[in-house]
Amino acid sequence: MAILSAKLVEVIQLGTEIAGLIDLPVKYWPLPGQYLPCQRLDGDMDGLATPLFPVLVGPNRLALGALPATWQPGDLVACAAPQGHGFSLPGSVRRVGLVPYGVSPNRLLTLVPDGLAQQAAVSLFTDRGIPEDVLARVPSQVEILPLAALVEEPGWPDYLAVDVDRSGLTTFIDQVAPHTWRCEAEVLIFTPMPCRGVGECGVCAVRTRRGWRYVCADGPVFPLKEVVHVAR
Amino acid sequence: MAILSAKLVEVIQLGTEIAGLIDLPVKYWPLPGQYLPCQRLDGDMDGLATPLFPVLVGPNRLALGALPATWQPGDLVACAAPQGHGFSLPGSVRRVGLVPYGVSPNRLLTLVPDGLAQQAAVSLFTDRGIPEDVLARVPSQVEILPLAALVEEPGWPDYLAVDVDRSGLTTFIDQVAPHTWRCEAEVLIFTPMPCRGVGECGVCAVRTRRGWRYVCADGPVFPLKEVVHVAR
Amino acid sequence: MWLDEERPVLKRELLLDKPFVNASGTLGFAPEPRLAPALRGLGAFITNPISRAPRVPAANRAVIPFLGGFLLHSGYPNPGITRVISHFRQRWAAAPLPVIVHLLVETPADIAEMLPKLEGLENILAVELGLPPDCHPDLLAALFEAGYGELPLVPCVSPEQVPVLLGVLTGLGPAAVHLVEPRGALPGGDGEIIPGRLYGPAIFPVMLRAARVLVTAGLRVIANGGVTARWQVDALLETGVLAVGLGSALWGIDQGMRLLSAEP
Amino acid sequence: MWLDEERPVLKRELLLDKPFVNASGTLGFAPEPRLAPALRGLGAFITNPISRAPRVPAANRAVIPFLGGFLLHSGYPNPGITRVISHFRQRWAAAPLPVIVHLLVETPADIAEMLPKLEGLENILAVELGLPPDCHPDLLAALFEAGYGELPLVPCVSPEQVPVLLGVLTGLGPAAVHLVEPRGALPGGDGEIIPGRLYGPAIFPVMLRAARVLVTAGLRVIANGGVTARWQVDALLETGVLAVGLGSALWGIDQGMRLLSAEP
Ligand SMILES: Cc1cc2nc3c(=O)[nH]c(=O)nc-3n(C[C@H](O)[C@H](O)[C@H](O)COP(=O)(O)OP(=O)(O)OC[C@H]3O[C@@H](n4cnc5c(N)ncnc54)[C@H](O)[C@@H]3O)c2cc1C
Ligand SMILES: Cc1cc2nc3c(=O)[nH]c(=O)nc-3n(C[C@H](O)[C@H](O)[C@H](O)COP(=O)(O)OP(=O)(O)OC[C@H]3O[C@@H](n4cnc5c(N)ncnc54)[C@H](O)[C@@H]3O)c2cc1C
Ligand SMILES: Cc1cc2nc3c(=O)[nH]c(=O)nc-3n(C[C@H](O)[C@H](O)[C@H](O)COP(=O)(O)O)c2cc1C
Ligand SMILES: Cc1cc2nc3c(=O)[nH]c(=O)nc-3n(C[C@H](O)[C@H](O)[C@H](O)COP(=O)(O)O)c2cc1C
Ligand code: FES
Ligand code: FES
Repeated sequence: MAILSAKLVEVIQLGTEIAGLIDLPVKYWPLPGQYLPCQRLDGDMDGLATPLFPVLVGPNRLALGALPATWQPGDLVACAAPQGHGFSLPGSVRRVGLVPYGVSPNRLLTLVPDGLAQQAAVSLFTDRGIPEDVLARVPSQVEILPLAALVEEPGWPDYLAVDVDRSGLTTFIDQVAPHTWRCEAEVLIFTPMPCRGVGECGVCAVRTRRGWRYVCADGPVFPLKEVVHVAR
Repeated sequence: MAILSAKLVEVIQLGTEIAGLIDLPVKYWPLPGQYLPCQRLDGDMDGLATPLFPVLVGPNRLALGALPATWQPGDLVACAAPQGHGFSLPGSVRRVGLVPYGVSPNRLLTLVPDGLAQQAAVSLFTDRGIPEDVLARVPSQVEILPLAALVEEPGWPDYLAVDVDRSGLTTFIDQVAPHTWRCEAEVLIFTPMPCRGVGECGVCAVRTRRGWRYVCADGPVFPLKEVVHVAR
Repeated sequence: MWLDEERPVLKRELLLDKPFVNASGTLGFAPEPRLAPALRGLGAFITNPISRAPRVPAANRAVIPFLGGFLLHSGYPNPGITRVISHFRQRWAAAPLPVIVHLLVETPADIAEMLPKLEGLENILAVELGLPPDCHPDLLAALFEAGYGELPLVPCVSPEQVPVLLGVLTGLGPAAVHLVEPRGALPGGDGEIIPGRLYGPAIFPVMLRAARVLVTAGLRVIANGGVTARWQVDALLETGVLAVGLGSALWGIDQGMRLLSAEP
Repeated sequence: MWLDEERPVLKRELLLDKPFVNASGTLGFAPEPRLAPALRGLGAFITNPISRAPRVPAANRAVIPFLGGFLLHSGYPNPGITRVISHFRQRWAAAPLPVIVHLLVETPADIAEMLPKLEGLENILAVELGLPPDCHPDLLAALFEAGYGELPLVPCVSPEQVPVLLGVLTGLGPAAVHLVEPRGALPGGDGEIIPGRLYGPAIFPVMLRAARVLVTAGLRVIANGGVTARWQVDALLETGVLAVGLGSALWGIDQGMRLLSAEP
């Protein structure tokens, strides 16, 4: 249980979310899809940590989000070690699809640099408008398409990364029909994680093919096929 | 029940207290010893107003204190009308004594400009060190003396203004022996005023010669002789 | 004047034409003109607690903030029922809204002495009973027995009293039950532990749950709730309470007013 | 191993060598090595709630913040007593501190079936009983009757249960009573009202008052309290509780640790 006290250096508005640069050694940076349990010192006295995920930024900078609205630059933040299973983009893939479903695209966009680095085409499938300020930070090689494009041509991607709120899983399955996908696919399930695994409280539970699993410890990223038929 | 929404323009450290300049029409400025019930909009959600008193500042500026530590410049503040009975410095007095007992001198120092304007000698009697930054704002004509000076020569002042926490009244009476004073004297009794009179809750009550009185409505400034023998 | 020919006067039933009241202790003893803006939003005015004999402020009176609210300990100072009536009966009669008188009662004798003094006064809608914290079901039944008369009785219960008193309450079938703030304790400035009522949004989840228990048992409920936001009013009304009691919000500068004037 | 020759084993009495425990549900089913820093500060480890049959997470599981705390509704998921014991008995036995097993009980039959499975296991200090919210005094007495045996029983009561159960508790004279978080309710994201336990500093004044009532009645008390600061620990200990239960503070990054490692 390494605990680090770090400073919130800068605060960035990313669409509707607030992200922050936290002064952390690189070895503490969470990977795409992982999270860092953080708690502002001398505030947030309910005792709960906020899980912060890597979100879109430029090279050599790590922005974490979404920050609670009350956090201010200069605040000291206690951080536990990065936690959970993130995305694992296979080195062989050539056509990467990103599907932020009903959530901001910020967490998935952290996969863009790796995708482009391995010469893959990267498409973002979404029906929600992408805020100007976020769009300005997305490399121009990334194609932005409506979800219908994926539903019509589910064979195009050879890797798909989904980001969805637990409460949106059923609608997602109904609308997007992910069982028609043949490629490798992973899903980040976004849900409150009050105990971040410390208490096995079960509030973050999802049903999977292999029984109940906890998003905080077994996720937040799952193979899509593990949850697609049973999740609720 | 006039309600004004005003901006907190500037925040000033005055010794251990924080004071603020609030962008208020002059007719809403409380007089020395009066208070302005204020509540920060979108914060302080317990529903209680904070009573802000005039505190030491230069000419044509009104600083109010003590501000809650969470208030920031730019915050919007809802203010009710100035409330309560303040000090009434008689125009005839020539030797004014100020006695902040166990509290900061900031509230009493607002009497200095009027005292000096009427050519009175003004002395501040206190055994607590006065913080540098406060001292720097006190006109050099004001003499600063230990309490013992007043106890030894109670006949010197022809007007005395006292500021004391309700919980400190008994000690004050024991140590300073105000019944030996012959001059006109007033006392600001500082105590929480949760309902500011709206509910007649009685939390601010003090016993006076004429029965129980409420600091929020009948005070905060009382003739000293009303409370000196019975207050508790 | 509130009672008029047009309006049906239903004994033992409480009709409020707006779904808000004030919590006892928050607006004083009578609906004074200075309170007019708040009064326009209320369905009834509830007086400060009134006891048989005069009460002085508690020696250890205090307000102690905590995260999400504050504890208040006052001693319920009041000049006693006789002086309250002679002082305020005219103002109650002339009020622009009906008045509910809050009585502090410990024994059946208290109520038997106090209630007759109120009967016959104008514009009194009901009498609220402030109960001791350890009120036994038998005591509540005896208080109702002693208080049977013209005026509907509204017992006040705090959430920690609900499990003990639920059975007797459903049996008595009062005009309404008023769910009031929980009791708590906190160390004061000098470390002494101060008992008192808890106010502010911190208490809302406890109050919402207790309101649901009372409503589910078939009781007519007025519920305080540490309410400072409209969604809290809505949650209580959807639960089925007759009216929401505003407490500390009425002491703020304009929070209470915003709640009272908002469209439902 | 905790039980050794030197130490007197007092049946029906609870000896804790440090004045802290965790609240049930906050540190999982067994004192795992990853929890070591927290465990060093605790006088005993309390397991997550364990039921007779397996329980799955509640369909409407949720955590809902409010000013000063949060509501938690989990459904108390657990694999049932039989699987819990086979999975964790070794870890309980090998633990660096004694273990208190928390059982969810609804009927005397529950406890009569579950308790014998625990007797004879090593390093179990006591069995805690999680009670239904409407637990009647007769039910509690029947549970004790059914549970009489080797292991001390520690009933868990929330503040709203104290007035109802105080009488029977003093009669039963349990090894200790554990005062646990109050129940509440809040609207969830879609407006549905979610019931659950309340955590965080907002509950402290209610817990301190209830702890005083229990201690004053002569009971030995372990008290949770939404404790996040040392002055709250001190206020509870001065009130006379045996130990303070830490809840949400143990889920923070280092708040719980600061409480556990501070000098008294
Ligand atoms: C069983 C019980 C329960 C209570 N519950 C609560 C509660 O829930 N909440 C709460 O806030 N309070 C409560 N109180 C009231 C409170 O605790 C005090 O008992 C009460 O307010 C009296 O305060 P005291 O101790 O200061 O007064 P006392 O000890 O009665 O002394 C009063 C003093 O004031 C003097 N005095 C009285 N009236 C006047 C006057 N008009 N002018 C000058 N002097 C005067 C008297 O001579 C005397 O010296 C309760 C009291 C009792 C007995
Ligand atoms: C009287 C009572 C009081 C309760 N009190 C509380 C309380 O205070 N706090 C609280 O948090 N909860 C409480 N609960 C528990 C909670 O409300 C739910 O009843 C319980 O958690 C079951 O949730 P559910 O409705 O989702 O499950 P159910 O309606 O029982 O459905 C379970 C579903 O999950 C499936 N399933 C079960 N296990 C698995 C598995 N391992 N793998 C895959 N699928 C599986 C089943 O096939 C079924 O479809 C209480 C329950 C009862 C009956
Ligand atoms: C005359 C009298 C009337 C009372 N009426 C009320 C009442 O209406 N409402 C109330 O909250 N408590 C009432 N009480 C009880 C006190 O609240 C209680 O004694 C006080 O809260 C101390 O209790 P505690 O130490 O258990 O918190 C009354 C007490 C007395 C003596
Ligand atoms: C098997 C079982 C065991 C229970 N044990 C507990 C318990 O240990 N602790 C607890 O808080 N509630 C326990 N309960 C009761 C539930 O908390 C209660 O039904 C739930 O809070 C819903 O109550 P409410 O709607 O009145 O808030 C138990 C319920 C069941 C079915
Ligand atoms: S957050 Fe508690 S088990 Fe996952
Ligand atoms: S503050 Fe309530 S009466 Fe003075």
